[in-house]
Amino acid sequence: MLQNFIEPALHNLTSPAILFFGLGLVASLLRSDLAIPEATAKLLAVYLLLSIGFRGGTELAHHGIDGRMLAALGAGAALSFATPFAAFAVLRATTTLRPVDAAAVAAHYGSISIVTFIAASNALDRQSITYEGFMVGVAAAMETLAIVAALLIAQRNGAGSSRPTAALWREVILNGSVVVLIGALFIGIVSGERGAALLRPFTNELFPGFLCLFLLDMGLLVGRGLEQGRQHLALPAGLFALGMPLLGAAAGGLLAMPIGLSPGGTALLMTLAASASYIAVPAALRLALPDANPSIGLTLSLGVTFPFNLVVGIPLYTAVAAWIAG
Amino acid sequence: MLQNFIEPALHNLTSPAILFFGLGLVASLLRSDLAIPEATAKLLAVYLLLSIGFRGGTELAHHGIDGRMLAALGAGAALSFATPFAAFAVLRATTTLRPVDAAAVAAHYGSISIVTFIAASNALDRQSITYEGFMVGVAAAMETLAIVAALLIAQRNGAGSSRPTAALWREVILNGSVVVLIGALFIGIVSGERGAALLRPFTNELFPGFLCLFLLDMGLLVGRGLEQGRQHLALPAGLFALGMPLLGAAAGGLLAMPIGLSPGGTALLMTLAASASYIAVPAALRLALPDANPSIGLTLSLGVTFPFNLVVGIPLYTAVAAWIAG
Amino acid sequence: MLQNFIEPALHNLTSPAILFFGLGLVASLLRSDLAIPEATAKLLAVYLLLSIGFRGGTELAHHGIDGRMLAALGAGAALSFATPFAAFAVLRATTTLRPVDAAAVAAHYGSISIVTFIAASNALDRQSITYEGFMVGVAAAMETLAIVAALLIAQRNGAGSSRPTAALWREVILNGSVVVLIGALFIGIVSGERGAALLRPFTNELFPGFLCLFLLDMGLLVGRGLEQGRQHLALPAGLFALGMPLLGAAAGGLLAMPIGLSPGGTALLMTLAASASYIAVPAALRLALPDANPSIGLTLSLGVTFPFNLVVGIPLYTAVAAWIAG
Amino acid sequence: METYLKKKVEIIIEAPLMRRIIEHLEARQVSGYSVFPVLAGRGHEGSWRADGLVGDTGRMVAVMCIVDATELDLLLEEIFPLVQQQIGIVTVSDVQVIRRDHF
Amino acid sequence: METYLKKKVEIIIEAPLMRRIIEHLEARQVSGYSVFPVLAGRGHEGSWRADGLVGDTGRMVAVMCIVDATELDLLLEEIFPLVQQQIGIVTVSDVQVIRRDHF
Amino acid sequence: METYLKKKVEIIIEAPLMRRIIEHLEARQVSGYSVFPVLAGRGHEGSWRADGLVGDTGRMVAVMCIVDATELDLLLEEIFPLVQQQIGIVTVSDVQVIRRDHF
Ligand SMILES: Nc1ncnc2c1ncn2[C@@H]1O[C@H](COP(=O)(O)O)[C@@H](O)[C@H]1O
Ligand SMILES: Nc1ncnc2c1ncn2[C@@H]1O[C@H](COP(=O)(O)O)[C@@H](O)[C@H]1O
Ligand SMILES: Nc1ncnc2c1ncn2[C@@H]1O[C@H](COP(=O)(O)O)[C@@H](O)[C@H]1O
Ligand code: NA
Ligand code: NA
Ligand code: NA
Repeated sequence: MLQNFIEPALHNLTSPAILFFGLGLVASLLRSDLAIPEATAKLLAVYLLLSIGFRGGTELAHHGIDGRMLAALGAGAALSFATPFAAFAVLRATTTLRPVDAAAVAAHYGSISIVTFIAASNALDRQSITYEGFMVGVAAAMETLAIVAALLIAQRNGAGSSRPTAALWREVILNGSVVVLIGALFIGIVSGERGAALLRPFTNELFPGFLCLFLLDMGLLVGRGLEQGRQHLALPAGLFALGMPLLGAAAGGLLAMPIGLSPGGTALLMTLAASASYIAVPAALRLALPDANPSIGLTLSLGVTFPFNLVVGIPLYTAVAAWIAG
Repeated sequence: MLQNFIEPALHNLTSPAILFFGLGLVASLLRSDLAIPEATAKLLAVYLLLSIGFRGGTELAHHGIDGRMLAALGAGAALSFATPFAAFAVLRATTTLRPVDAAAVAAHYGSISIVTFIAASNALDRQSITYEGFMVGVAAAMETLAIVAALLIAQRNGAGSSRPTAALWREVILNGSVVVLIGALFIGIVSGERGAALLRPFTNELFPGFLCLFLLDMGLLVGRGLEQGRQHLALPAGLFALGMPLLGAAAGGLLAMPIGLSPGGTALLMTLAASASYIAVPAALRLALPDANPSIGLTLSLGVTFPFNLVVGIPLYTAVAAWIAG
Repeated sequence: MLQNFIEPALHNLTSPAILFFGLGLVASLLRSDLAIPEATAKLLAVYLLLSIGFRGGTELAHHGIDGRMLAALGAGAALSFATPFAAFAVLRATTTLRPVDAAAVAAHYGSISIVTFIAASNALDRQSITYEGFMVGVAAAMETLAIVAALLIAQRNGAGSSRPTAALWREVILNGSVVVLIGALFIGIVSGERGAALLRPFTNELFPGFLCLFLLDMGLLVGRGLEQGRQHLALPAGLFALGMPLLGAAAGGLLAMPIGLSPGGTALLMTLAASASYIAVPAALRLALPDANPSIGLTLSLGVTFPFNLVVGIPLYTAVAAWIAG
Repeated sequence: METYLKKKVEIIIEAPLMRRIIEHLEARQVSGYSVFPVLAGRGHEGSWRADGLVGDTGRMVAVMCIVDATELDLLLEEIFPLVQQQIGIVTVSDVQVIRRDHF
Repeated sequence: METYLKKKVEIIIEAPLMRRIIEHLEARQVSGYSVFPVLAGRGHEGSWRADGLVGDTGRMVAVMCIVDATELDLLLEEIFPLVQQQIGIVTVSDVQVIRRDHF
Repeated sequence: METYLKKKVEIIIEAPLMRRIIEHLEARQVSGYSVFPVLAGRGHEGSWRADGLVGDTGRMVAVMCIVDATELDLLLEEIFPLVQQQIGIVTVSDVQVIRRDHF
């Protein structure tokens, strides 16, 4: 199994997408003035969400829906809801974070990073490992449930300000990235083979290139975040950001086995469980838990967990998944 | 003929482009925070204009210029100039709009929506129906003449402020979108087969994908416009926005027959005549008829006529065109 | 040889990229409101740098590194450092520019225009003329050395304010465009055949299309610059902007011969030597020589030398290179 | 030309809050507001830059609102709870306007 | 450091009008102006947002111009007809500048 | 609601200088600053527009900084040498803030 990890891990390290991530990171740490304009970063994000959703939808239309899909959705939801409780317990036991900050960090880790998911599916594609089309739906299902759990935790610990309102729920659920992802999934299902063929040059052939550009930007952001949030990287918290993904991946793998996911699907569920949000959750928490310090969760999830998953996690989970589901 | 309409109409409804339009519309009406940055929307618009113009030009270079082209240009110009008079008469007879507002709305309907034209040509491409390359030129010719007519109408009815100045004409004629469209058309003609082959991945293969992204944005805009302009959607005006495109399409079809346009070309001329401007004309009218309320014309053309043409109109005009020109 | 120039020159003139440049120029001079948003222009620039760098890297990985590469890098560095001295001498002899302004202009001409390089390599691609992959590295090496020379010149002539600081050097060397270019070159080398195949639709097939969009923007900028800087186009300076590239190209050609560059590589070295910076150098000079009038160098390099190289220079240098290195 | 004294309120606030502030202003029926982009900044909560950002977090916007001096206190008191716990600042200054009835 | 009192004129106006305002300012030979983007807003003519827009309509920009107090009235009187029929607002406030000769 | 008088310094400066100005403000430990985009403008050095630009040259940004009146002079004196040779302007105006301790 170790061999099954080391070779893909090295291969992963020389993939253009990872290298462009590294370029962005280095440029940022060297304080280059390289910058991707905000409008461009948003375009790239919409492109990636649209493509990955649409491709998942056409996959789904092709292979049909089965019981495993419902089971996988349920597993994803359960992971997203349960993880924050585990993360909160670990953080309270090992760090000196205030309850509200621990709850906020926990929400990041219950939710997912869609970019990590995209990088993982890109890595699987490169290794010609197939996966279930519905995994995109699982990703979407895992995005927001963690926030509910975090609010419950904060309230129980006397840290949440007031009861979450209907307005908050709408803002969380109708988050733009969730809408594009799920919308494109449905459109992929409905528009079928003909639609897929029409869009293939856009959604498939360009995908690796746009992913490189996007990861270049992510590298710049990670570098900047590491610099600005370095005071949050002290030992217990820093270790949490490396250990929590492993815990999550283990839970994801355990749930994937009874469902009977393919090795590719298992790797993706592990990746989702291991990943931590740094886009949707932070924005929602500024509305839901304004007292929490936003830079702790962001530094840990974007600065540590994201690059860890990108470089080490994805090949690791893929190797483990091949072993347990192969 | 009904059958020739229903099947393509359903097919049209499940095309990715239309579905992404619907996604944007729904997201906007549900008040999702999904948004396409302005710089991105402009990039997509320039891309679409450049591609459709260039492709028209290479088509034209391939098939050569003939008398039908001049006749079609003349027909387009006549439609663009005459339609505002008809629209103005209808609006004054059926609604309570002030003369200046009726003149402004009339200008929208005399001009064209290039996005509707692009969607129509995309639909024809998907059905492998060919059309004359010069139709892009006809579209360009129809963009601005309607504004002249509207100013004449406003002046005659004592509603135009002052005489349109040379500066105004320059602003109207050298409108960025017209320049890109016509410029790309000429470049397509000049750069010939070799140029076309070089740019094909960009101008042709990516086209359906970028169109999806752009229509997602249009859906968001339409939803926002409907919400903000709902007071203008009362019955007589709302009906006008549905009836006027049918009237326009009929006129377009009648003019296409003697010219001998192909079924595809006829469908496009009908679509152009049926479509209403919501980009170039509103901007020009803010300079030419500042007293007119800008949100009336925009709500009717963008909120009602555009989606109507997209969903119902284009397959309808295509079916009728196949019947009268087939 | 004349024949070898005229045919490609005409061919060049009808290439879509050059025609879109012309479209932008005409639109700008006619004062159309056509504009490419800043975020979009930056995206296009990053795309072009990333693609040309990556492609150079994969070329390099394929053909391996040899002594010619080091020689070419040395030749580029020498050209970049020496050209400002020559340019300064010419400017002081023929124009009335203040020393600080002459030094600033000289820096533009010692450095290079990466867009001109890209247009040249695109033209070579279209003529199926191959060139050394390391030429991208040569371009990068030539970007910043000229600034050093210009600062020395300014100091010697009592025009530089203070000694350049370490901060300045970091800003100059870690300039975003240099980082992307060199970074993508290394990534191209590391990621090899597999990476290249993956990114080909993005980096190669779309390249001519994005170049058209970018040159449309450059045309708009050149038009605007010509209008705003016309007072700097008086005779001696204007002639300098046409003569200096020829001088540079000659020097580049002379250095290319002993190195044994291919005809394509020779054409590129000539083009680099002939081109003048209008992005990186002006920005660095605002920090390094704030007393210099920024619009003189920009008007000459962007307004005169850039279009001259694009339209006349590139086919000329290609023809000469075929003759001396063929 | 005759001008009239008004108060200009400027609120620099985290982008995720923008919609709430705006909904609040609309509910209060203030005569209008304008939202301006901000590129970068620094405050008590550290420094930030907009470029490269994909979502709304980590970015500020500036909401500007011209109101009558008589309305100022009420507006500030209503907005204060919204911005108090959040990252952001509020400033007030004097301006003259040329169309009194417009505000 | 010595500063000098000037007037700051801010004009929030429909984007299609921007060019005319600017041409007007250039013709008057004011010492300078700056144009700022606006993201969203609301006024008498309803609310608007820039994002997603393709053209110039339905969007505002802010033109700012620092002038001497002695020039203010003339400027306002000349600009008033341009903005009167259009969507937009004009405000004036006091500012100090550090380089008197610059304005 | 009680407000406190502060000074608002606005610096419109060439974009390549932005980083230096900011580093300078950070070194001085001012309580904060904000950077705003500018789209176009005109001054002694001619007119410019941001659109279409690829690099930082030929474009301005606006740095805004709210400081205590007691700090103003020092700030201006320190910033003056930075902006003196460059293209740009500096203005100062009065503002009221609602959280005194914040600045
Ligand atoms: N003194 C200041 N001057 C200008 N802008 C400020 C100042 N303090 C804070 N800001 C802006 O308001 C944001 C939030 O401030 P804070 O809540 O102090 O972190 C900062 O990121 C800046 O954009
Ligand atoms: N009271 C106000 N405060 C700030 N901005 C305003 C105000 N009123 C109007 N505006 C801005 O000016 C634009 C035009 O206003 P109006 O002509 O009233 O529709 C609005 O869309 C806002 O961007
Ligand atoms: N009087 C003014 N009012 C507003 N902005 C100005 C003024 N003068 C200069 N500016 C801005 O400051 C920039 C630099 O001015 P200058 O150094 O005079 O060229 C200009 O391009 C404008 O953006
Ligand atoms: Na997770
Ligand atoms: Na029409
Ligand atoms: Na050179």
